[in-house]
Amino acid sequence: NQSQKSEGGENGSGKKLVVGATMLSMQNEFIVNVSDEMEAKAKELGVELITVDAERSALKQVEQVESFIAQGVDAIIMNPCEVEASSPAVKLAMDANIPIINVNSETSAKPTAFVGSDDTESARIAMKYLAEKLNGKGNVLIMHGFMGQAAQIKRDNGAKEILKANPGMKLLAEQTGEWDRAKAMSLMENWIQSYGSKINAVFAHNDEMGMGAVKALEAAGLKDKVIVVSVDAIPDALQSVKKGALNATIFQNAQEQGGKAIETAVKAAKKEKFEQEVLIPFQLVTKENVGEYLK
Amino acid sequence: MDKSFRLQRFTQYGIFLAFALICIALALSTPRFFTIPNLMIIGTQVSINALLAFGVTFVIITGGIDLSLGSMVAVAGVTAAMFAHPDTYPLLVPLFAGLAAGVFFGAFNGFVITKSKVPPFIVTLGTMTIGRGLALILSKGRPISNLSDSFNFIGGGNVFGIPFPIIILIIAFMVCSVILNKTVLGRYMYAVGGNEPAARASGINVTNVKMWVYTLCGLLSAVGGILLTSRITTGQPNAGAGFELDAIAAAIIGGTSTSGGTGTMTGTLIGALLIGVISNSLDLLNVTSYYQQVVMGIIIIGAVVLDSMGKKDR
Amino acid sequence: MDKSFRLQRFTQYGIFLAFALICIALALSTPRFFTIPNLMIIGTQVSINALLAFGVTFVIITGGIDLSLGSMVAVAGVTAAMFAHPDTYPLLVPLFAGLAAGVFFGAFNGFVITKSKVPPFIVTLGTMTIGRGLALILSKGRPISNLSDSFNFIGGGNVFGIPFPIIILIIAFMVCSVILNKTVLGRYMYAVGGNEPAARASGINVTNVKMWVYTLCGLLSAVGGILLTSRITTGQPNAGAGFELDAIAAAIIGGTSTSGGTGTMTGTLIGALLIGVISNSLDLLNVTSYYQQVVMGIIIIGAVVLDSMGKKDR
Amino acid sequence: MGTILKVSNLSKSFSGVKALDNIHFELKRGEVHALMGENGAGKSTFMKILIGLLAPDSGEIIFEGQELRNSNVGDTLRRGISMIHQEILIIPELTVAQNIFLGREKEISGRKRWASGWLNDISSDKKAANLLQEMGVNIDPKAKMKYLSVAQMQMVEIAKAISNEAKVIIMDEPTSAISDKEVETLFKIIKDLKTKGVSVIYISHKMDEIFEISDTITVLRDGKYIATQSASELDKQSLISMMVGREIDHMFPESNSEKGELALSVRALSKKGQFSDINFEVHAGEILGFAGLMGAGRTEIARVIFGLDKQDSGEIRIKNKSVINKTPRQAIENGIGYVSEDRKGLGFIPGMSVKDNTTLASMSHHRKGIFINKSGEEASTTKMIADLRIKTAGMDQKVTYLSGGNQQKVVIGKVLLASPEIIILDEPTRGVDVGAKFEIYKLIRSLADKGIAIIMISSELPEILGMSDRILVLSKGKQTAILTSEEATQELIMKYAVA
Ligand SMILES: Nc1ncnc2c1ncn2[C@@H]1O[C@H](COP(=O)(O)OP(=O)(O)OP(=O)(O)O)[C@@H](O)[C@H]1O
Ligand SMILES: Nc1ncnc2c1ncn2[C@@H]1O[C@H](COP(=O)(O)OP(=O)(O)OP(=O)(O)O)[C@@H](O)[C@H]1O
Ligand SMILES: [Mg+2]
Ligand SMILES: [Mg+2]
Repeated sequence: NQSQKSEGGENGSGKKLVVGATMLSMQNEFIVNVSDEMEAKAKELGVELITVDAERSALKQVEQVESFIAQGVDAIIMNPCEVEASSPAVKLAMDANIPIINVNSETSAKPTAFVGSDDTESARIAMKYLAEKLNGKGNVLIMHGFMGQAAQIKRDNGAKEILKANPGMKLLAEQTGEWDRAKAMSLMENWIQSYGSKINAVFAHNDEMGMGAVKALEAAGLKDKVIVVSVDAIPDALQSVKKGALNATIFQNAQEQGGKAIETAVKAAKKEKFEQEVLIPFQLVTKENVGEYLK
Repeated sequence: MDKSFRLQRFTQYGIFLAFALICIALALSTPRFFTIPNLMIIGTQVSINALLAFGVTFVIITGGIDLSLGSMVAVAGVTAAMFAHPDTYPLLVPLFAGLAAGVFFGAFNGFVITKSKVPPFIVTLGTMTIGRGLALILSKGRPISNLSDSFNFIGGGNVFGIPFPIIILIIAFMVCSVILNKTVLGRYMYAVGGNEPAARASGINVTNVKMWVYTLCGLLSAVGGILLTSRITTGQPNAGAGFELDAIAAAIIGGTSTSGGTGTMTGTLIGALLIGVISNSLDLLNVTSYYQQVVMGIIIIGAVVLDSMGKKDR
Repeated sequence: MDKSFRLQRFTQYGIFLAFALICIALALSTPRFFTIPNLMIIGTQVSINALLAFGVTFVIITGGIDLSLGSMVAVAGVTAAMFAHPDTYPLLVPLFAGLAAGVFFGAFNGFVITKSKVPPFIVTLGTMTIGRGLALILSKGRPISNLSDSFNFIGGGNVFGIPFPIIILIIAFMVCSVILNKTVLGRYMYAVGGNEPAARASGINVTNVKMWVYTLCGLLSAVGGILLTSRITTGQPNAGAGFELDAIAAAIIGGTSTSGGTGTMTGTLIGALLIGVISNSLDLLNVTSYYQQVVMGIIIIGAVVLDSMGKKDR
Repeated sequence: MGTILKVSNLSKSFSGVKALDNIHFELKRGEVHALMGENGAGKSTFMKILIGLLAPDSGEIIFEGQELRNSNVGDTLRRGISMIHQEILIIPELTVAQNIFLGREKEISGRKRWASGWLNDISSDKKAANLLQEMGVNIDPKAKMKYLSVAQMQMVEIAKAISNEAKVIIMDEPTSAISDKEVETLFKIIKDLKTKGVSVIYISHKMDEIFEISDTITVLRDGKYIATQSASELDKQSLISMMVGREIDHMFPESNSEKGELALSVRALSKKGQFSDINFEVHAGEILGFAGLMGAGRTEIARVIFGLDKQDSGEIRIKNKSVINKTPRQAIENGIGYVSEDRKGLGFIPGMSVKDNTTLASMSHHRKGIFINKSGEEASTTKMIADLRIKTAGMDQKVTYLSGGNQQKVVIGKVLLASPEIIILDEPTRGVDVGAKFEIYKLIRSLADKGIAIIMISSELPEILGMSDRILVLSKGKQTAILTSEEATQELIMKYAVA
């Protein structure tokens, strides 16, 4: 429904290209950012973008892809909910000869192209940062995302890998905060009751929970003694890093992921040449370099 | 007396009318709606919710409630997946294991509800949490993947061009309708929900009936769980979260009263279809996801308002 | 006849007994449980759920249900946050805006429920979805942060060493108890839930009473939403998801019957404390998260079983 | 005549309170055995034990020479005991035929054993139709139960009990909701059963019925066995004194009231399908009786006046001022009080206390702003308990735990506290024992003496005749006569009632 036109946005017959995108969750700030970037890029290229929300359900995601196929979209972008469970969607699209681009995270089935980064890596960076700060020795708490979800599992794998490599670092306790700031805050409060000054560091699977942990630690007057790191680099977290409350966050480039995803989708739809794997690295954000990330 | 018959008929058809109106509106607003492939997709998408809704219809007719549906889906799905790796067991083993898990879980619900005086809401809220924990424990918190092709056929395959889930849905609908309308057990469900003391005074074994409905509900949830697992080719410990509300909604939209004693499988099926059609078409119409939720809520309330207008003079 | 008095008293104290037993068991198993700071933390953590539970207790006593609590929390929280940036409006503005949002939402529930014949379950399921969508639309799907210190004091501050949320909780508890026990409105709530036709025939304006309870429920949810927003210093559009089940569970554990006509605020408070204490202590005892869920479910069912044993021969 | 059922030393208590204390009872084949006693004497409890709904604490029940022990309802039904329960126990959403054969689908399906789980509604509809026709009742077996009137429901319950081909049929107040015509039908059925050797245990608070139908009478008082005597050896007075433990001579109190000003007048009141062209007036201090057969439309008129239903046409005037009561609230404000025939459904809130129920309709007199005036409320309740002689452990007792008569008094108390000038009493003594009936009559009379205008709807002709100053007779929704108490007789009323 945009009047704006560019040769990039039309397929052979002169009709506007239609791209369907199914996103993990439009209630997650990072994903909303990616989606906004996709929207902007699509507008720029004159493509019609249909964005739907899978609400963290792989089943719903598969169904949405089925729906896209039935509608005959020219390309599909999927921000997978799950590694395995979202894979049938990839197969369906491939069988229907519609290019499918995974953005942000992977599926076990190989799509037409992948744009994003490896979640395991984000946890590795975070835990390495902690190990460095603690000189390889100290008591760590881990706040998990929603148990059983791909991001939780991968971040857990990455974190455990680094813990194993640093025998001096002891895992005091781990528990889920279900990606939620309020739940994480309560969890941290309870942990403070249990472990008090024994706590040296906290790794939270996302910034929301990281912020919750920071709040609880501040309230208990322990923030100076505990290092907190989390993943996503949402604006709130960046502000917090700037203030020196949150020690570090891991930046994922939403802009690049979103933009590249659309570009790749358009190229694939028009059967032009495209990169099959666009890896966008994670970056550690600390007080030193936070200025580069703040808009 | 014939007044009452007219009423009955209208209340049955009210939601059907609402459903038909919505379908017509959709067909007019997007040409993609009324296409065979899209209808097949809707049927497939509706199947799991409909199966759970059938199960919970039995339960609600007896005056109970089951919030553990979603967790039963996960437990049954994970259990089935554990036995569904290629070249391990024949297909019947994972199917049987999944169904058995659901039956066991449902029977446990029934047992606690009939033996204690704890309201079904609390019991099944408790088992909902327990079940979710069990699914995570069984799967060690990780999806169970690498399932055999034959297992994956259940959710992904076609027979004569009709997706297998739709076939299961139709069979389940017929079986559940027959149970409800043609068997003594079905009659007793209405009796227990309509007036439990009266049912007891007629010599009906109320405990038995309740055991049956919760077990049936577990069985149907397990079928849903297996279908889901096979459809996403993975046993997900967190699958099915929140399914209970959709299933209960389908039943109530279809005319099952939460106070028990009324309800039909046809109504529930239409309720499930209504929900499925709305969510499908909101995607088709490219309604922004936040507005989708608003529209979804309005349409559901609207459909039931439309339905209940016919009941005004009761 | 005094038999019935004994019964009544026991049913009131049954859950209290169960609660006391659990507390004793916890105090014995971990010395950290019975410390002032930990009790303060439990109080703070319980406060939001308790507020919602108070609200839904009113609703359930009249025989209704409200599933939209969690969404009202989000809508009120986001609305308040929008006006709570530092150096913009005085503190009263965000508070008023948040509360107004809750009141309006609750009144809307009441309006639809009393004007249509749609069951409260469906209406509030619909508004639950609508509310979630609204919260996302208002906040554009992003948390609203950078709130003023005075606003953040509500959820994070202390007065004489007592966390402010606990003070709000106590005030709300007293006000709600008074409404239920000492006012005409409270009496009418029990009457409407106990026997609606008889209440109507006694000259009670049933519509009015229902409007009141859903509005009160909206108001209390809004207080909860403001508290939550202030505690986490952000207006979260996805805040409060699933809160409705916890709140309803607290009310039912505390002896409110879903069929209406019974319930007390004290019972609900104990129900909320029970849930809060269990989840606090499972963390303290460092129970693995999968098992936490299983244990939580078992304890809740167990507590209510214990409670209901006293009611056996009724 | 041999003994079919023998009960000895039967006791039952609820949470420590004895409801039945060492009961003895013997039932002969083919006899109609009346069980008498005040409200709360333990009659229903006894019967529920016989049918297997309640378990006794101790005692022995011998049925056809075999002990009934740990039996459940299903068992007893199959052995040949069936029961019409005091409270109507029907499944509203099922049809008449489905209700009649509920619990016995397998027996009547006529299918082979392996297929007995399948329903056979065609056969049960046919059987139900035959049964109802034999009884001479005109009810459609395919109609949903919830659309029936209470009387019709009661007839279905009777049909259900006799269709079991039982050897013993327990009837716990089967006539409380039906009028004389149906009672006649029931008695014909009972006499028929007797000739087939079936025994009937009959419970009722209507004295005339007892003497008409029963052979033997057993009396219980406060859960204790008092006596068993042949009906022919007893008269009404001695039976009453056995039940109540004292004498009651003049059942209906004398009228002392003067006819006062016009309180309520109704002109050409009509409601489609229910009643049409109703005209009457009631004066302060007057009791106007409404007589008629079941379904004559008396309750419907009351509901319209009280604002529970809407009229189609006609006018209602209170003190010569035209009013339209859209809701009961308005009716109460206009000075009307209504004691419904449906005590459980419209009368009281079971889970609330005596106090809360009594003051429920008059909160406007018992409030200080938004708060309840606790002391005022307690004072009013205390007064009502004393004035109406409500037997209760205290004002905080839940109304569910009161006996039927006392529940009725609570409802009357509630209506009185709203200080009405016009009171409509619909079947005010339904299910109430003789002692309490007597007190309610006195109460009604004293209200009239105080200048309240009263409309009394009743299906018990003696009550109508004994209490009313004038009697309005209805037939099929039409007003057929207004008789003065002098000219009215049972025969005359019946003549107009069937007109
Ligand atoms: N389920 C119960 N729990 C507690 N008390 C009960 C229960 N059922 C009956 N009672 C008590 O037992 C006593 C006997 O009651 P029952 O119903 O047998 O009396 P009844 O003779 O049938 O009276 P009515 O003529 O009013 O029907 C009463 O005091 C009653 O309150
Ligand atoms: N719920 C109902 N649904 C349909 N018809 C009804 C209902 N209740 C009553 N009726 C019908 O309305 C008519 C009037 O009944 P109503 O109860 O007013 O009679 P009545 O004279 O008050 O008799 P009684 O009070 O002795 O039962 C009857 O034909 C009855 O069958
Ligand atoms: Mg009785
Ligand atoms: Mg009547």
